[in-house]
Amino acid sequence: MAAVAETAVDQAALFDFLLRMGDNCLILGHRVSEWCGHGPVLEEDIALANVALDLIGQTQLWLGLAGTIEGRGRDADALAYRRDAQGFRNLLLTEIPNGDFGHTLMRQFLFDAWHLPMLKALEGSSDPRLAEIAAKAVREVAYHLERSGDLVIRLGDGTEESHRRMQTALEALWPYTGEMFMDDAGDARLAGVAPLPSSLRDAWQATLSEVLSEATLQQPADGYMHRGGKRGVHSEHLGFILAEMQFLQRAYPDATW
Amino acid sequence: MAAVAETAVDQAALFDFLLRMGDNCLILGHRVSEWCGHGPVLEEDIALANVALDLIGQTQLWLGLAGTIEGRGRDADALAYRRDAQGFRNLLLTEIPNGDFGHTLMRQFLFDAWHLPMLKALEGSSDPRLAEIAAKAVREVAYHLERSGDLVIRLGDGTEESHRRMQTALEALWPYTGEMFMDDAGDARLAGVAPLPSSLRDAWQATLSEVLSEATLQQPADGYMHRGGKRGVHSEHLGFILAEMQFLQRAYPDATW
Amino acid sequence: DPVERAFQERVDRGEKIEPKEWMPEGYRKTLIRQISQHAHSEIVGQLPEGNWITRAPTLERKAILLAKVQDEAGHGLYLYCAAETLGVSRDELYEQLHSGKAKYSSIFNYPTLSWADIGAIGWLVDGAAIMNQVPLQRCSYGPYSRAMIRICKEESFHQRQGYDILMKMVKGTDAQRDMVQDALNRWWWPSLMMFGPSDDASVHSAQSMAWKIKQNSNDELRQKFVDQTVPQAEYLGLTIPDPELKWNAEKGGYDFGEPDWSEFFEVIAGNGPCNKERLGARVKAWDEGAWFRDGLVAHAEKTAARRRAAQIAAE
Amino acid sequence: DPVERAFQERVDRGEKIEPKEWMPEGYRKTLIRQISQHAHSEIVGQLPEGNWITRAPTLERKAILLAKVQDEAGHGLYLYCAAETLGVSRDELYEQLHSGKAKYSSIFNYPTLSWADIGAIGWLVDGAAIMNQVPLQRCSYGPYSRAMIRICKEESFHQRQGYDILMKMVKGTDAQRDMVQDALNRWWWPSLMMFGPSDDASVHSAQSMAWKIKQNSNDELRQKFVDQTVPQAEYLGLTIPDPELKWNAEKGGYDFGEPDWSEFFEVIAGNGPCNKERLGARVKAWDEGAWFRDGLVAHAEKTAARRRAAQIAAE
Repeated sequence: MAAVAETAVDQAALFDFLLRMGDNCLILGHRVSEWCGHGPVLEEDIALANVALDLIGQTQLWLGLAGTIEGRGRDADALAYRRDAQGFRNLLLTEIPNGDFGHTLMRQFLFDAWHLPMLKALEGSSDPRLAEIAAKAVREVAYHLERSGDLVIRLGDGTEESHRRMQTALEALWPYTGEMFMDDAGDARLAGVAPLPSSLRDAWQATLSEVLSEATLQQPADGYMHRGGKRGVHSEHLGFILAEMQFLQRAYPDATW
Repeated sequence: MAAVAETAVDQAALFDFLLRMGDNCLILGHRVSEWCGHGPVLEEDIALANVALDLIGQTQLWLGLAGTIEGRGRDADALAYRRDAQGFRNLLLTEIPNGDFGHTLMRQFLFDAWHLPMLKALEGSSDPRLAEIAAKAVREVAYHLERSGDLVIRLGDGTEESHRRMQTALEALWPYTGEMFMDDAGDARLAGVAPLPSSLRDAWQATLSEVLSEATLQQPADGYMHRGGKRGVHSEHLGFILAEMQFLQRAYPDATW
Repeated sequence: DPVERAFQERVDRGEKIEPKEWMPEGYRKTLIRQISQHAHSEIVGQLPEGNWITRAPTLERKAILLAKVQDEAGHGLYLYCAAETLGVSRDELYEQLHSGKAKYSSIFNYPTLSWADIGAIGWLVDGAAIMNQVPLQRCSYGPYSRAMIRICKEESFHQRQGYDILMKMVKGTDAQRDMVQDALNRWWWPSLMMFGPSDDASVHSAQSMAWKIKQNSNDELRQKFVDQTVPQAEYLGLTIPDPELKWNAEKGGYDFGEPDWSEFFEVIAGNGPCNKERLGARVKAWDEGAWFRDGLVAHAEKTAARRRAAQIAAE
Repeated sequence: DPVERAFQERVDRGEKIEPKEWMPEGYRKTLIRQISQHAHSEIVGQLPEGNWITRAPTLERKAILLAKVQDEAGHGLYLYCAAETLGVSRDELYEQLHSGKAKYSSIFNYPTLSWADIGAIGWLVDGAAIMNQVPLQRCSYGPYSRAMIRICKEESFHQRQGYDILMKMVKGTDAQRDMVQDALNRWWWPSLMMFGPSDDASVHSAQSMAWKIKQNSNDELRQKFVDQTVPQAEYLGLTIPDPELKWNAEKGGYDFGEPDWSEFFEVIAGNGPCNKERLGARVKAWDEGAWFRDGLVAHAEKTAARRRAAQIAAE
């Protein structure tokens, strides 16, 4: 059965898709983990560590499967720690610096609102390996979205300052949202295995409309949208993330940890 | 002649001393170079790049000689790019984050005021290789000190705010100055080759007294002094500096650049 | 005073004192000081380990470290809640931390300089903490006792994880073994100092023992820690950085050297390698988070007001 | 207008116009716009390359890159001085940059993503800049002409250094060669766009040519650049990312594809990968440096006042 599935879909496209899923989790998890011990209240320190932890766990699953599909003996760690920036496939949104806590929360919300419908769609993947990972991750991510959406509402409809900060964050991040819904040739080759990115937009927009309206925040007009992360053309930030993240594996190539 | 010099002094102590000299230049040069394009006026961008450039040039000389003394085939690049934090011997002062521009200037001044008498003493080293490097570096560093001292004066005796910032920087950095003058067993084994660190304090204090008084700044009382850099016990900052600095050499060990 | 005597008798019988019950003012104050100091230690303790989360060498190690730091924040939360039962608010406790009035464990003023430090903290620092905390599970104050039971369970898990990091490293390359020995060299003495100075020098000990807030002397616990840890170090193939360390068959324990108490008191006085960074990071987090906390409060008030208005309209 | 005619005749004769001499208002304005835009480009141009200084792969490369970025700041300085001779202050020019009113070369809104980009910028971006700037050495305005002579000398040095970086990399590992090809893929089209749109589309060209502020058409320069660069790419073993590129023996030059001008106008309009970062970094540097500049001014005033007071006392 697995053999049938494997010949039926484009393995290179599948590998690429799995890197996209895994790298999103890894890089966003990295950014979120930078808050550890520096959050505005203890409960947030705990909640953010929890989100980061879920994302790193999901990274292990997606990149693990990617390595299996690739079939060149690379495991999740090899993929996480031994690729340079050009090999990463995460959305630019996930690598943006944290900014203030509102910026971090808004980024999380915009991502979660995409991540959840993506995983829901993947639960129905024709490839049971993807469906299984999605089924595990979807429960965690539903909670992430519940939490980030709730905080966006409370801070958007909080004080004047918290409103201003959330609106500013939304506007700064908006040009990074378009990439989530751009289809490319690889996506087209994964029919049945993974949803077309463009097909997730309605669900995303519905979440946004509901949350932003309750948050009294204004959704920005669509304009220029950054792109590139999904095909390995990143911002200048990713190189610095990787230099830090990969230091030990790079500096001690013969070590086991 | 060189052979005589080499047997006369403790080679391990000499190697260590050369690392200290070279690592100070490398790490401070790194910090200073972080300002490139971000200075408060164009003239400062130019001046800081110039200081960084001098320091990197001096790094090449000191670490190059260190590699020769060590005799294990490591050149300056191998020493700069393939040692982990524990192997670095720079003063903690040089690895402190830049802070605001006043902080960077004050750190530079406190270092320059030590660096110049150190190099002047080394000009008279019994080892002609050290004397030669010192003779080259001393001219550059005399200019560094002239410049940093002048700016400390002008900003100390500038506006209330510039005065406050410079005084704050001086107080924050003060606990990192003591390490410059601490003698250890290695220093004692280099009599004639290099000065005892403690012997440089008077010259340093004389420069400080002159500059700080003209700058209307208050020299802090001596209190607790951080230490460790000279024997490889650093602050948490150095690891991050190295992860960034060494990325390419670590990630592409077979490459030449 | 008969009330105080009755209180002491309850303690002596091993009864738990609960929040709303009468207690001597000194008992309350001592507990608040001790619990909040412990809570602050958990919070500040996130920082040295958090310093390596982004650099953890594998995804698995990263996840374990994240979970550990998260647990520490959780411990902070239990402990602040326990302290709150004694009539002090979390904000007051923070204020004391941020102003420097309240202390936290000095061990967290040392830097984490290599990945081996993450192992060493789990093994030695959590190990010493457990040694201190296990008897506190039997503390006379109920909420504190219960918090400690929960915390100890997690801490011993952390300790095993730390030891596992080092185990893996000493089985690795020479460079890794050097890192581990270097970490032990730096963390050994600060860990011994975690038990506090010799009891002769400790002011509060006798009364705390009587109140069962403290159950063992500092020196007893330190001895126990050394006796437990030395064989573990040997198993790892490491050398304890103490030339005076040797087995004393007569007492059935190790003799060991005296920590440098002048360093201990320096660090307590604010003069440790990272005191300024640690406290600075916490104050910065708090100050920069003010708008966030204010926003949540404002939203809660708005929501409540709207609910009231809707009720009035409905009536 | 006879004065204007006399001016044009001087320009036609190849005389240099100097700061205090009469010039048409349009000439002055065009020059200010062009020179300041060039100056701003040098300043903003520090950022993409500066991004790799701390990560340069050898000490020698680090030193070369530092020197290069320093040169760029120096070029900015010459050019601001040249602009100032036309009666505009540096602060005014900064204000225009920071408010978004003045432009800088769009090429600097692209990110530097690998070390090969540092080579590619030297080779392609400096190469294109030189192509633009060499004729400007003969510009009719004296101070600008002299600044360009100085700048061109340094730029061609930078170009060689950039090419040298790539040369070393293509002789290296496969990964290095891939990096170089990837850099060429990303920088090729933006470099071609550095010459601006086809002259038909350019408003100011004809008048600027008459005034000898501009000497060649955009398309001429672009052709020259392609003809110079393609053999260099071949020598490096690289593929130019343009399927339409081919040698045209008849015209003695290459035919090549049309750049995506919609991207060009997008980036000019602020929608490039790094527009916000670049301008943001400059504005931040300026704003956070206010206290520094104010401090120096205050000190200068104090010193002058003291000198006056000392003179009065002496009299």
